[in-house]
Amino acid sequence: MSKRLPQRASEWLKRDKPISFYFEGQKYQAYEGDTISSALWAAGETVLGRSFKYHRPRGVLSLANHDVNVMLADGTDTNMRGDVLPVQDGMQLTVVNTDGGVKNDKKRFIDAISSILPVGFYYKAFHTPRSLFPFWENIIRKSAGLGVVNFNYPRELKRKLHTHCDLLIIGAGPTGLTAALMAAPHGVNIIVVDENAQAGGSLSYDLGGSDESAKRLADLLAELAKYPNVTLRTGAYAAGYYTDHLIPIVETTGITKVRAKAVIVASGAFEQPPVFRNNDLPGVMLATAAQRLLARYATKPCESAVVFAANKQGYRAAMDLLDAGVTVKAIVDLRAEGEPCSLVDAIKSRGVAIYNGACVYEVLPAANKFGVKGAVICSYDEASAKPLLHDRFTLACDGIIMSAGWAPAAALLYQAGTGMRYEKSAEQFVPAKLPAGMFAAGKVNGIFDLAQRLQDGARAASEALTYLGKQVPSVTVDREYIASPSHPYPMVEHPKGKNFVDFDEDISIKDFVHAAQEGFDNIELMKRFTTVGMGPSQGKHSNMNAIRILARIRQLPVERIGTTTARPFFHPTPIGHLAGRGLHPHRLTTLHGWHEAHDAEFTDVGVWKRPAWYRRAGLEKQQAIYEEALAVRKAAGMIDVGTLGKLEVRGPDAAEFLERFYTGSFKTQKIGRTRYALLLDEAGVMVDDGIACRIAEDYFYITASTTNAAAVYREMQRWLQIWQLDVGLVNVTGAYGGINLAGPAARGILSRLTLRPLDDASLPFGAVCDTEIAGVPARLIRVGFVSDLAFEMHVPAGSAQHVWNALLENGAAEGLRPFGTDTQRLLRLEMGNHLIGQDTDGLTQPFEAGSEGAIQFEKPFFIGQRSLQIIARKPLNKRLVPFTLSEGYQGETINECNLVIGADGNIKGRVTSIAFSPTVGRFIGFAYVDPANVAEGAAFNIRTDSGSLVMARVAATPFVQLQSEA
Amino acid sequence: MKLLTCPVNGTRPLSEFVFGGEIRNMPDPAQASDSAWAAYVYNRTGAPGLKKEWWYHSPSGTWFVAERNTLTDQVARTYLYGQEDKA
Amino acid sequence: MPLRLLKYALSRKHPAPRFFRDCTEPKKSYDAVIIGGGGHGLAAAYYLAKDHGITNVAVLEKGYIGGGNTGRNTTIVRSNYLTPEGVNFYDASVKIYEGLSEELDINLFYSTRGHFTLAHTESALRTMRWRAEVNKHVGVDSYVVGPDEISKACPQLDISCSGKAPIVGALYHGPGSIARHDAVAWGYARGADSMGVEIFQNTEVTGLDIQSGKIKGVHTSRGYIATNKVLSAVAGFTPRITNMAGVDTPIVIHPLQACVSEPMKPWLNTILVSGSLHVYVSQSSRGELVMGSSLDPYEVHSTRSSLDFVEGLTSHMLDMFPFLSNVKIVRQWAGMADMTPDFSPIMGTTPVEGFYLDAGWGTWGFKATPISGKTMAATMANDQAPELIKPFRLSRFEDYDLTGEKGAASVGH
Amino acid sequence: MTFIQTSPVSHAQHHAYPVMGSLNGMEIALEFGTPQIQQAEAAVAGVAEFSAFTRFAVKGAGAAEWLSAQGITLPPAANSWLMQDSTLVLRLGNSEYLLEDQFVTGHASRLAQGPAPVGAKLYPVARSDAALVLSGQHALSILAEVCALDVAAELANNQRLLMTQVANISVTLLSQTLNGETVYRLWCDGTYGPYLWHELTAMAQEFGGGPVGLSFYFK
Repeated sequence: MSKRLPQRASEWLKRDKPISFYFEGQKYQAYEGDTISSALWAAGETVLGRSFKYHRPRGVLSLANHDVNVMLADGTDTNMRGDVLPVQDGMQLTVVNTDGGVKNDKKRFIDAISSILPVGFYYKAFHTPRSLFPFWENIIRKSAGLGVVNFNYPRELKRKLHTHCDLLIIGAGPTGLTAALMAAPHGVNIIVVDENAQAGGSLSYDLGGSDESAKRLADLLAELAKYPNVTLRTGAYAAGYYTDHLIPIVETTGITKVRAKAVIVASGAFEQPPVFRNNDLPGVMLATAAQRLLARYATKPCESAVVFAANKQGYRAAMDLLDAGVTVKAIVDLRAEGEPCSLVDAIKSRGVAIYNGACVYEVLPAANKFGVKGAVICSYDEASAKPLLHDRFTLACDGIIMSAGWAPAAALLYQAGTGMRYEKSAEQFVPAKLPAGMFAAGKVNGIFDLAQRLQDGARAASEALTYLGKQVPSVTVDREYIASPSHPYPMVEHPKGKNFVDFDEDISIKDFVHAAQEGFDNIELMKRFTTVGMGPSQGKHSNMNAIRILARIRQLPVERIGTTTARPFFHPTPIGHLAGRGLHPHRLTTLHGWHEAHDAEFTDVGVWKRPAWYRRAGLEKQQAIYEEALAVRKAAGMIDVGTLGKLEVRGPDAAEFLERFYTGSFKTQKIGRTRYALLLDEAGVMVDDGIACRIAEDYFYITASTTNAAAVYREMQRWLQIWQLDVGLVNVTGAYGGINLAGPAARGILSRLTLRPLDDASLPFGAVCDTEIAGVPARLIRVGFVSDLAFEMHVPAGSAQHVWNALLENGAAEGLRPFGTDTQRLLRLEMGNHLIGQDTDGLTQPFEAGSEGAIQFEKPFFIGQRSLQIIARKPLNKRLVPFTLSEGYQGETINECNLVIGADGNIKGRVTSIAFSPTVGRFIGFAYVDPANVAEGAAFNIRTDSGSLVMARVAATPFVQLQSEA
Repeated sequence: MKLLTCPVNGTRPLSEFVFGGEIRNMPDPAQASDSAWAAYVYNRTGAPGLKKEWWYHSPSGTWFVAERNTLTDQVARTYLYGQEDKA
Repeated sequence: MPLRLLKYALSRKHPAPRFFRDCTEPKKSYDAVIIGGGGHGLAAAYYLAKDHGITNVAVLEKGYIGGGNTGRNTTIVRSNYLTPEGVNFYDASVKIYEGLSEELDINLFYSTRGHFTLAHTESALRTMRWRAEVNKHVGVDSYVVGPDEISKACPQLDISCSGKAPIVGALYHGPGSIARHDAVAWGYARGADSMGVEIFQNTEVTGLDIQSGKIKGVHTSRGYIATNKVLSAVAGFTPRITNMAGVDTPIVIHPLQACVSEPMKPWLNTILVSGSLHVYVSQSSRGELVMGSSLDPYEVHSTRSSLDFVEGLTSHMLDMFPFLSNVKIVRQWAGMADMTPDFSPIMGTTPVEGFYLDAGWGTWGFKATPISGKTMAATMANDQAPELIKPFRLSRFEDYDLTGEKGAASVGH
Repeated sequence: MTFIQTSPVSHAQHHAYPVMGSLNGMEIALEFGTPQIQQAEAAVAGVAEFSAFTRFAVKGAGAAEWLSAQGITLPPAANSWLMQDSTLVLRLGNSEYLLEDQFVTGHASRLAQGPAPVGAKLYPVARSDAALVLSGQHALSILAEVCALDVAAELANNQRLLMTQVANISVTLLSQTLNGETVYRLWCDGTYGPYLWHELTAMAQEFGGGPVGLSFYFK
């Protein structure tokens, strides 16, 4: 039966835009502006979902984004919240987590056996015998969870924007709008956000039988529209509070990260359900939900209602029900005193009976628990919180409208570090000590009377403006309550239970009692044991009642119980929104395009992309690498080393600086020569290495490894601050390209591109000079990392391509080929050079790596020196050695990280590098071994993947025979 | 995200900075005992409180000192190393 | 329906008796005092009573039991570490965990899922191989697998990670499990309590009474307690306690954050970790995705959440699982990780006689809960650390003899 | 010079088949479409590359004195800039200076071609910037996505510059008037250039804008 009312002034529906959709296979009509739940309710549907644990039928509870029992799937998406999601034309909706549909859910039997599933039952069963747990676990996992994830759901791009404002106001209800209006004339930049589709908050639904709210809202919005410095964003929720007033605002389209100078939280309060048997049946709903249905969606909550109230809101809702033509059978007021406000007479005059000091003892379910058929009413003793059954009677009705109190929507205040106190006169937690720049107003501040809320909004605006440095008069608010907006203990016990506190998790009063009796009588323990507040609504309708129950159990005041910690997010927030674009920065050398065009296989080296090797038609990876390596050994090869760190150290104290920073000696270094530069940390661990080129007396040019360059430069800067030497540091890593040309033909090729003599006398190993190559100003370094004859050229990054091309052209005849990092690894291994990061790890010190030669112990100071002095006196645990496998080894492949096993069966070390060298004709590598066994020719055992032992022998380096020039 | 004020570039989100740890005074390597030196290398003032720390503003390459309470995460002041008096 | 549950339900004895007594009045003295009512402290109390017959023990908890990192971790249990010392230690923990539900008679939902540490580069894969070799040596089930085997175990995973960081392999660790973290603390609390251990919640230690280098007692918010043995098992609060003892340590506190999604039907059956993408994820028995990332980059003694953490994590989650765009994050939280320079714990005796340290648990404390309890109980009972935890002694730093779990973490190119 | 330099960004531009041309010895994208298309895209959201302009940079406590001696007018405050003749003079932090000639000639070319700077606490800085221009009505929206700062407010004093992060990389950012329009100039390390170009143009294209050639600004 349709519950849709004729058009109402307050409604959000677009009557001229009818739409249709499907729910559980049935077709329904709705209007644009409906939510899924409002459309179904208007169509007379009551069973909108099933509860998570007991599979009880559920309908509308709050219509405020915590009706988490109404979760839907549309074939693409799942866990869609019916109470707030706009219904769209053509939607095909089904309810999640049912077995056989929402009406015929086969799992509904669980409700009948709920008594054998007491709180925490799963801790007490299924674990013995151990072997059966996987069986039970499988069943438990399948029955848990809500919707089924769609593995084909498209990856959505949601933009995340930063924005900044002077004042962010959260909540566009009467309080927030008033605050905005008060602040607007003072020239501050204001953003107002509200999660609802339209602004107004309670003004948009809490009519209380008059059109005053609507008029006030229209006035406020009209006034506010005059200020260009105010932005009002609806359909936008504040998802959390983060340090220094960073608040992400979530909308369908994306996230706006607002950095505000001041924040007014006017987020209102969540209405809390009174707790009584069957308070979860479809047709039992919060007063504000009924009002939302009536005002926004022109839909009757029911035809014939019993209002179960303990505050004024119930009476206001009764007025709205009456105005909409709903029969109000009675108002059942938990309070012996009843309601003091003037609405009482108006309601009585319309023939509604009011029972004070009474309760709804239980709700009588309609067939299949699909709705309500009546309410059992009896007297209630407020002091003992006991129903008095002697005078009970039944009223037939199809709806229970309940209103017993509130919990502040204070999540963001808590997250910001607000100290809260329990305001007894309002029976509510309210802010006591707010962090700088945070302000709270309205219901969240414990103020409910509309006139007082408006005042409170003005007060918060005045305080925020003062905080922002504006001169404004202060505003005071009288916090007065004719009656408390919240009841201190709106619970009605029932021997048969099913008086629900947490609708997400189907937790009723007895569960709390049992949990407390088992020792979980601290609010946090109780939460964890009962799972109260851990469901998708995160306790929005349950935490406050749980606290009240625990306080009663422990006979403590509510404030002694405290609250559980509020954490982001205020509402569950989609991963796609939070992820945004997902930026992954990477660096490329200017040769990258060439590498791509020549079939390079790239590898990530830190933030860089580097060619690992180049594909060649008909060649497997390993073969391609061998060919690249053989080219270097037999003719020439070249590699893009533009990614190397390039650091300039200049000034009168440059050599002194390097002596302290690196392990070697640099004061004696000659201009035009290079030296090995090894960097340790203060614990003596090897961090990085490179070469230091002395360009002038006061000018060194240093290379650092690709991955460590930024960190090495940063450390140089920091130590320079401490040492205060007369040095200037320049990081030119990106400014220069780098090319390493290696192999016997290298000199010949290069000599055709430069006038600089390249012979051993003019440019010996370890020499550096500035010259021109192919017309490009270049720094030329004679290096030996991958080959005994190699030239490293550093040229302006924009010219690297020109030099690369020139080398290729000139070297084509000799067989010059490019090679990548995989080949470079093999080549340096053949040369007997270890690699920091590959042959060392995060704790390797130079004695283990055999790098003592790079250390000038006699210097007055270098980083790590004092630690090395200590380490030097300790026995060495392992030592890196070069090794070979026997000639013609054909056995199982030895892999890097295979272990070196001693005669005692213990681990002595591991293989850090191994490769078959086509030049040497056997397997060569580096391994950590027992330091007592490092002499050339000493044998040790390596254990293969399959567990067999293979003998290796310590070898001399370089592995390759140094070759004369081709 | 937390904001931090670089003495040269102004107030920026934390993502622009690299944390350099507590500023610790190095004992004289020539004088310090092995255990005193090891304590300098490894031990830290782990308890919460106001500490002087190294922070680095990446886009400009600026090291500076922040006096920060590690319990409340409140920064009392920032200044360039050696310019404490001018802060 | 298991018989046990029926019996339990029908016994009408439920609710069951209290898990542990509500102690509020400490005695004047105890044979041992344990600071910290998390999993570690409670396990130590349990094993002190069970293995060593020392039952005159007080556990002092500043808040509520299991309220620290025990209740804030992502519940992963594994032993695929890098050093033989680490693998041995965590393997002993896994072995106790496997029978712990039965021993403590509480269902810990100890769920063995298999654990993949994903490698996106060849160099990362080398570290996986290193760990696999050491694990095999010690007898722990770990081996390197290729992308096909990962896909077989988790067909929903985009092996290319949206083209941004293709997975080249993984370290597979069969025993990798998840468990219901709170229940571990509750189970140990009940076990310890039943043997006479007294657990004091809302009881803060305000000072240590140390005379002539020996511990004599502790000052608490419930008065002075005399004792000759004090264990500090307070994870993120360790520096505050060691400060009271005048014991210097390398421990620095960094927050470690995590978050959880809405529940959904089970689809992720394995535990996945990607070091490069800073993601670890599993699906709980409730159906939520439980996700964590790397440590916060600077020291803070706070459990605040940050937005950049969840932004980074979700971005990488989408790279791995592009279909999760509209799955929602319900809650984020944080713990305070007590980090050490070598990523190994600090366990055993200290320069103060009778003051024992169980600390440096960084991001790996939950998985060690049973074995740390057992070995620290032995340390307290014998005033000497058992062999298993000697590699984790505090003095290793002074000795430059680190136990390098960090070796794996910082291997670059 | 007898060779053509590669722009650091060129790798990210090839797929759009721009009309290339040479400026100051560097090959640079001149046009990504007809003048009408360029005009329209630049007005909505345009990304252009100015890397080919000559730059000259020095740093150190002695830099200011030396530059003054070379006739350069220095921005008085840290992190600010000025235009001297047709050369942008940027003061990066306290004691680092970057000069960029707008188009072909200017003080940067003059100093670059002169003798290397010599002096106490004076250090030349070799640079290879990717220099980009972001224009159009959505430029600030794009910056709002990639930069955490309130760019419009921070650059309200239009002689200020920002050393900050854009799309998670370090950049120098300022706003300038070109062809009568306010545009945002970005300089980043050239090796990040292809990445930044790719991300910014992708965002511009979402608004209906796109890459814009140099000739749009210098006809």
